[in-house]
Amino acid sequence: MLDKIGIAKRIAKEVKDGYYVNLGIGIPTLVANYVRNDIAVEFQSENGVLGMGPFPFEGEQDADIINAGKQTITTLPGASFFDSAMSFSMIRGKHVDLTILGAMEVAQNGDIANWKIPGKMVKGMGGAMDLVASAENIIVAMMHTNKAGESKLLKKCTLPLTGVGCVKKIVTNLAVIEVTEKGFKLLERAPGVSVEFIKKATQGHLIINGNIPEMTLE
Amino acid sequence: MLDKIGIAKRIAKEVKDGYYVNLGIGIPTLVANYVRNDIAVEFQSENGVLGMGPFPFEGEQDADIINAGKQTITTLPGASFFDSAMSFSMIRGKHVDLTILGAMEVAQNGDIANWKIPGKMVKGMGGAMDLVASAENIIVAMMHTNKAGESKLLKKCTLPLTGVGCVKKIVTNLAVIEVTEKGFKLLERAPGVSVEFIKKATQGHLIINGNIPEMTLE
Amino acid sequence: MISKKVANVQEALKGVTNNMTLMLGGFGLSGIPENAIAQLVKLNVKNLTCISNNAGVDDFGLGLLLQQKQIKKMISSYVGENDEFERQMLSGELEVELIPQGTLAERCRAAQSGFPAIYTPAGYGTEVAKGKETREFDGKMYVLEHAFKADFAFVKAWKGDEAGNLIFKGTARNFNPNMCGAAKITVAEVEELVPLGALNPNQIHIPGIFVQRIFQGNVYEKRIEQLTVRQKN
Amino acid sequence: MISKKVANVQEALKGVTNNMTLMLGGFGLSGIPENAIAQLVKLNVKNLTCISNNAGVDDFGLGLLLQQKQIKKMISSYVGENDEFERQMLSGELEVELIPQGTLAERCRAAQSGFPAIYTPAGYGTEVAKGKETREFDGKMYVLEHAFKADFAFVKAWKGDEAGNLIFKGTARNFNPNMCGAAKITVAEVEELVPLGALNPNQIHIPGIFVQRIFQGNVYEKRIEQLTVRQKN
Repeated sequence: MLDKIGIAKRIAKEVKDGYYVNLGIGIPTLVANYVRNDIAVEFQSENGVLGMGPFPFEGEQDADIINAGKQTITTLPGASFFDSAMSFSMIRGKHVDLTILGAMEVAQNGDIANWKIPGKMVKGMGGAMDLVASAENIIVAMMHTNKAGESKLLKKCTLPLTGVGCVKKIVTNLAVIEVTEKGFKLLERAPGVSVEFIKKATQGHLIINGNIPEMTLE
Repeated sequence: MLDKIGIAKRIAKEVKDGYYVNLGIGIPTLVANYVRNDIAVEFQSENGVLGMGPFPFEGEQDADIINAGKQTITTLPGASFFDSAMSFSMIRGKHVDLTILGAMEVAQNGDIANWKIPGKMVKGMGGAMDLVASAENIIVAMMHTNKAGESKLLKKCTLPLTGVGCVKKIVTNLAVIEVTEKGFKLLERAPGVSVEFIKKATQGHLIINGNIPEMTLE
Repeated sequence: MISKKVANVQEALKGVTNNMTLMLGGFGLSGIPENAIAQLVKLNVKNLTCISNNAGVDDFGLGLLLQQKQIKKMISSYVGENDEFERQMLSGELEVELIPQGTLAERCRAAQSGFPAIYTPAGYGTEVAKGKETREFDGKMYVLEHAFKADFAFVKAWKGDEAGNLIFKGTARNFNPNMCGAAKITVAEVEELVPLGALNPNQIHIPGIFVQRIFQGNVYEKRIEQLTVRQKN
Repeated sequence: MISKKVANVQEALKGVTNNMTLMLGGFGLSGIPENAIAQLVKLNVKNLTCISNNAGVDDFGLGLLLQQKQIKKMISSYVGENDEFERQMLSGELEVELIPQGTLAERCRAAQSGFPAIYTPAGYGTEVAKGKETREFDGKMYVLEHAFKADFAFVKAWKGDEAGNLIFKGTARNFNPNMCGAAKITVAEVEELVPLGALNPNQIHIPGIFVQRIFQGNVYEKRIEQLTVRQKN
């Protein structure tokens, strides 16, 4: 079973040379730390920066340079700042190659819910609705089940949707899953996790074809 | 009767303190030379400059700094350059206070034609269609009649239109005319020009109320 | 040069009254018009509709107006990390219209640029699209979203001049440029009001034509919401 | 950093073939991609559809492609001052779609920004609106105009870096930024390709994400169309 860092490490392997990547808040933010450093990747943050670098050294933070999680950041050579309209031109115009974000629920048809629990909690969609409506390549990073132990991979979402039929891949603490026309296709198991275990933790239709390999993180 | 410079001088009096002004090619360009210099006015050119100044001194021209007439220009302190989309944001968004442009024909309902004579001549509309579709305050600068001596102030335009019901005022070599719901209202005569003469040169409905003053240029 | 300079924040906010719709720049606490917000608190104008990506935090930014119950309605994309915002929203004290962030930016730009409405794919198939016109182009579905209408836009820039030209810094730029000229009156506050001619005309983010009033802010706290640093080895 | 640098204009134009739709920046002769145009002449690709505000003059800019009859169709806002353009158009040799300048700019930006179409008041009631959908918003009429679809966009900037970041100069900026990312492949040529990190991230007009290939142009003639000067007293 993976922890959050494990999920981030596994997703980092999906990041290819030449990709512009938008990382959501939470686990996705961690992905940047584990991307191979022999490939060229640029991170975009929807609040208006391309070419993000690591966190600043203590004392060197600048309130005017943050990411979409409102964390202080630095930029790398070749970075640029821009306004919100241009930022979403990048996103809506499909110039960003990969979007990685968290979710409360994902349905087997690719629907995603991640912004609101009616009557209980409202985070807001932020840029997520724009991202999922336009991105060609969306990976969801999340725990396989919620705190109550219920599956987050569902036949149908029960929470208000963020986007419809858009998720392509899901990486959880238990598995790597592809969203296909026929449902959740199990691609890889987390180290030490059985297919049976994943099956039980998945409410939606899980497709198991042949032998499912254990994932490697490095 | 006015010459082109006279028309420009008369129109210059319409330019008020605090106005952002877009000047079309031809006579309108000349207007800048005659605006009172005790008022604050900024000239916008739709190719992407605000705060235009006079022509450059010989040898100081820069191919990268031109106006919409493709003439080399200079800029004044406080000027800015921007792209075409932003330029038309200024125009379409009604941030430009006054538009002065030439015309081949103006109709008594405010229609204007100035970009094409079918089968004979095509200049193109350039930014004129955007300007007339959005400007609150449009003054047409033109000769009262064409080279064949025919009136350019018509009941109805015969040439392909640039915009509908948009012209507010016309300054010609003969007169200053306001476009009202009832037709062309004669406001002023050019020096030495009689009301009768203007009437004959105007094909559209000309409204003459009381005594029509001779215009002053300074 | 047409001067947009006003003496201070009091003059800059002249005409702001109850029941108005205001746009406020900023993302989180970054690039917010701190001085205008402080003055809105002082004026204690009520029943405001505020268009702003966030509502600050409990005790800073628009959170200050929420505390004083000056806001009737928020139009935002994100509530997270502001407990008072979430509480007022869930209890129904505050009307909230949550919209996608890109839609928020573009509805500002539409107002600035004279577009009545835009078609965006964001929110299609979700409750955001409820009651809105949708339409297919090239096999993809879009939602029709209308330009905002606002009385005042309050933006914060890094540097500005008397002509109203603005330059923003880093990610404090965010929604600020898109809100300029998107309301009847745009009020820009700047960290530094520089002499005319000091800004390079090639590097101006927002030309002065989009700004009606400009002033130098008294003080900028520029609070950091999530301080994240690494240690030097 | 994702490198967009290509060795020369030959490599930059790889993949350009007959029958393609091209976007070309520039206003008059200012800010035109001189090196890309020269290479298009050399390649002698035919049947092109060119989206560009003007078509240069008889013997420079896109006029060179008109002379060689490489262009099937021009989508422009202005013909004036180019006799060969007007001649080919009036004789019917050349298909021409004349559209308002602001519409041209915004149809580029729509393509760049993922908007399928826009509503603009420009051209309403004129032959430009013929056959197009029109619609009323708040008592004013608008025309629905669609985003362009193009194979290549050729733009010219002043300075650029290997990451594809661009800075334009003066009014040579014009349509160039709006065309970046508006075609399948955007090729930027720059007067000066500067080292990575030499451009201030705060002053970049077009981030490299909108650019697929960048190269330093060999030579820029930068011809002036209307030299207007005043005498020193």
